[in-house]
Amino acid sequence: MAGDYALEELLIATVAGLLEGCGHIAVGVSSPIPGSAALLRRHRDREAGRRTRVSIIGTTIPAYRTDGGVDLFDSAGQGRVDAFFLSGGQIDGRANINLVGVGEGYPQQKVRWSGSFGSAYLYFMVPKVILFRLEHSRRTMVEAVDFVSAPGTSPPNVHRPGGPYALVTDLCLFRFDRRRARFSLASVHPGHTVGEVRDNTGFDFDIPETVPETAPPDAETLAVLRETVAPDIANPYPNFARRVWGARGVSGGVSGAA
Amino acid sequence: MAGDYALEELLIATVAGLLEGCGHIAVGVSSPIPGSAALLRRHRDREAGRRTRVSIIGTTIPAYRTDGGVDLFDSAGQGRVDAFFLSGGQIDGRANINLVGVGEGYPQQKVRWSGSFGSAYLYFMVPKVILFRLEHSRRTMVEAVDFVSAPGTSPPNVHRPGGPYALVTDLCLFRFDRRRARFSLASVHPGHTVGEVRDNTGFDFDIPETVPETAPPDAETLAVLRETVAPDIANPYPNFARRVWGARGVSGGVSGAA
Amino acid sequence: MSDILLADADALAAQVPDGAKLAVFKAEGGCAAMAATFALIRRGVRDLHLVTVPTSGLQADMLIGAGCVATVETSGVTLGEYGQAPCFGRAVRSGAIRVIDSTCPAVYAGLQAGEKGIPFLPLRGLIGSDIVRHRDDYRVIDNPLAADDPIVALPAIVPDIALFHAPLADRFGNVWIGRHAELKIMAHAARTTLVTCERLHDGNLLQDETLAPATIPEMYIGAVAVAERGAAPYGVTGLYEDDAGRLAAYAGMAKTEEGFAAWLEETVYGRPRIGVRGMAPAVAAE
Amino acid sequence: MSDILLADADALAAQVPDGAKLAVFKAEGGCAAMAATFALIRRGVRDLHLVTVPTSGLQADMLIGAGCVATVETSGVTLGEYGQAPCFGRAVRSGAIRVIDSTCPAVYAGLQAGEKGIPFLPLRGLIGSDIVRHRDDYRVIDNPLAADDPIVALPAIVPDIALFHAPLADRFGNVWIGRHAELKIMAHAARTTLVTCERLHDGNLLQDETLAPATIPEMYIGAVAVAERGAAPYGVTGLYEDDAGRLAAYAGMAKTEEGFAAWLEETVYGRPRIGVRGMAPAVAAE
Repeated sequence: MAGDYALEELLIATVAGLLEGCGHIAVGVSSPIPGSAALLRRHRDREAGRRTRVSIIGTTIPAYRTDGGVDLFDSAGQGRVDAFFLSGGQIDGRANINLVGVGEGYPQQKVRWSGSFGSAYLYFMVPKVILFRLEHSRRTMVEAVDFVSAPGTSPPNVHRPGGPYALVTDLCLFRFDRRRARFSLASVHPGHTVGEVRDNTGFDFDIPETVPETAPPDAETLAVLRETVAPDIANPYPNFARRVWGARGVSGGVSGAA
Repeated sequence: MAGDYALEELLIATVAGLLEGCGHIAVGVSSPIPGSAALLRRHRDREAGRRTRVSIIGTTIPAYRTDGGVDLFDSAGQGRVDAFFLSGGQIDGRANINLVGVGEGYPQQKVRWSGSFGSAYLYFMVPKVILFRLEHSRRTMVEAVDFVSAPGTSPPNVHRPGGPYALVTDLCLFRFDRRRARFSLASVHPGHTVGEVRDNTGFDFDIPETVPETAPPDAETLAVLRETVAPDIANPYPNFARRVWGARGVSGGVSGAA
Repeated sequence: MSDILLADADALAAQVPDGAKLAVFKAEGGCAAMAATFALIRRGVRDLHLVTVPTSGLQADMLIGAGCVATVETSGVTLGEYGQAPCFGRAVRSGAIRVIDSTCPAVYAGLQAGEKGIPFLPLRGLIGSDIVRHRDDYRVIDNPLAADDPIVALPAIVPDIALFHAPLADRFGNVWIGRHAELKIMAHAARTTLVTCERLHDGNLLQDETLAPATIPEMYIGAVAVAERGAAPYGVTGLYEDDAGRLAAYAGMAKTEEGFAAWLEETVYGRPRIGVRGMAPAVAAE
Repeated sequence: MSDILLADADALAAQVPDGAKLAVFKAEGGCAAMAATFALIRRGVRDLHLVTVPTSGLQADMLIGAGCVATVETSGVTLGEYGQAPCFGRAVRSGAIRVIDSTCPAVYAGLQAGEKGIPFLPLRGLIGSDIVRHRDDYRVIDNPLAADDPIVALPAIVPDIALFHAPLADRFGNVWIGRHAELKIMAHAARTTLVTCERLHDGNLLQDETLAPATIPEMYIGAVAVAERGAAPYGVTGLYEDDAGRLAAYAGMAKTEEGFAAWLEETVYGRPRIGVRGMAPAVAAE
């Protein structure tokens, strides 16, 4: 992967940029890159004298925690969660996401995934929802999802303080325009091209005349990631930290479920 | 008061009789006689090999407790509370109760009491609600209450598993017929007469041809009250226990708010 | 992060603006923030919309008597075994305050709706009560899941501020509430929460497996101030008991406006700012 | 009162009748009653209506694979980092079970409606999701307190039985649940609750001021049985960790029906009845 940083580090830095201005960032299960991005954001805000809270479900670190149960959903309902992350087995051009399955004939679809989790609620209530999917292909980025776990947009009379803000993949960063219900290509990661993004995307999206390259993480960012974020994220995600940062990522953290 | 027992002991024994078959009896604040009756009922059931739970709000004794907060109301909503006690500044012949005030022009009535507390809910949800009022007079037993904190009866389409079962005063015991929305005199306490009850009651009620005297507590009951109930009820109600049972009532209990 | 920790109850009371919708907790169990209430009166707060959760005693009665309250939304204001709440009674009779009568489970349900971010919560019971008749914010609706089944829809209660006293807090602003789970609902429903506590816990309450379950995380807390005996003359379970002499004295004195003024003078105005501690012995009962 | 205390997880499982609406708790935090689940499979329970609160993993997947489940109402069944839940996937694809798709906060809200004894609870979000489209028990209604404001009414969920594992219980049947407040909601909503626990507490949990706040009183509990390592192969916070080897082994074996049968044989049937303890070391991972 491009140069002296890992793809994961590029993605973490990119997501951290999207999180600017969020006072409370919540991160769901199985989300090491969003979790790392939230910790990086918190670190930068702290350096700037701002207080940013991060809740990573399923861990006792950092200081503010939620158990991922009723509290998380209620606090989102209260307007106390500013950013959250969702993914989808399928994501379509209107930012509808599908966590249930592929094919006709629901519920007996040919592929069955786990289920919608909290998406059908949090997608409505959290102001800045960032979609995150590492496999960017026509299999995942589809014209229309086979099951709407959570819709990307809603009619104007539906109470919806939140919704999709951006989509981050292994190829690029999209922004989402809620009014037009349409993605726009914001940047392409180093080593990839606009054409590659187009070829691997099953939905239509806007392509500005010039599409910048996603900014690679600078030396200061990489230092923070490797020295500060790595040991923290190793608590919920020891395998991830070990894979991306080697021994450095694990030594400082408390491993396991404790 | 009549013979070798106190009025309170008569009332406790009478109420305990009404509580037969209740698996979980809850008692609100400022209710020493209902509380003692519940403890007597529990004692008798235990002797007979039956398990009866008593929750006295505001105390840590007996073993099962509720804090009188959300739990109490929710458990009543779940159908887990079989008996409860209510009172009223005014009670009328349809078992409507008034805990708010006397006079026209609500809210600026000429007398203002504390408020309705949980009556407007528990009166609907608890199968056996026993009304308890020690002042039996035309001031308290009125033709129609000035404010309905909680209605005695409801139209048939209103979900109402509970309601009034009996009314115990310092003069007598009434039963309540929910279908007819009317009290019937069940017994008159020793030393009092049907005429005295009629003269002191502002509402119409049924008077059977023969009205028995309320059965005085027998020796075994008095022994249980004095040896077993007194020290337990002295925990939430030290002054009451001291007044009725003297030092015996206080020695065994833990006094105060702890 | 310890800017969440204020110097005293007066600094806390300074954070309550005039006109605030202020939720306060019932007296039983010692979570009524009495020291903060004295401070609110000293600061001269005005036009409060007081929500009692679900009832109140001395706390509401004093605030009403001192002219701090425009509206009280309550299931009951009472001094319990010490009798009726005299200032409350006077103010309702004279029309000096607006009273919104409620019932305990409706207060909880309204706060739980606030907690969940939903506009209303349905509740059984209530139908046919004059409470419903006088509340233009309640609606009797048809249960959408059954035929001919009326039920009351209660609007969410979202206080500007929840105020209570707790046995324990930590320097991060986490607050341990013991058995009083309703305080969590209050804190979740309110826009922010102000807390006095008996003492500070060393370390982080959220990292203690036995204390964390009854801890409100600092995310919900606006400020904390230590106030020893901060519930007095009410007691706190396991720490100190109700001061029966003082409560009886209040019930007696507050029966007249002059008596209430004298009570305020000796209890609220006539003390050093941080002098709540030791108040009870200093002023003899009746 | 200690007839509430049963001999073991098998005695507990015997109290779950065929066809019961059974609520089980998510695996995280170690409150999934795995020993009791093995016992349920041994007892051959059938036709369960499984409600996962709000998700499940190995527990639901094994019950489904073993043919114990007619319906599963869930926000997600997954083995998490070990992959998709293979028996769940097979059963849904083949139509062997009925799946009722939900979303986490709707499961909680339904249980909270059950807890409050109300027929429904309104919840924000959800509108436009295919979850709502396929649920004929949901209704999109107009918020009665505002104009042109649709909101989803969710029916109460009232399980016949709530089943979970807890760190601690006492001889009276009181159960300490630590941080997992959702277990209270489950127990309140369900008609009765069956609990396995790691160990018994000496004395009465309700009389311990620090433990009582996270204790479910015995009134809600039908029976308790001690099951050491009763959440394994999941871990319990502070006591033991997830058995990653066993979880990975399951994910591998259960990919085929034959592999799943072999797993059942060695894990559920091939053990002494009270032999859950020490299971993990006895059977090596992949």
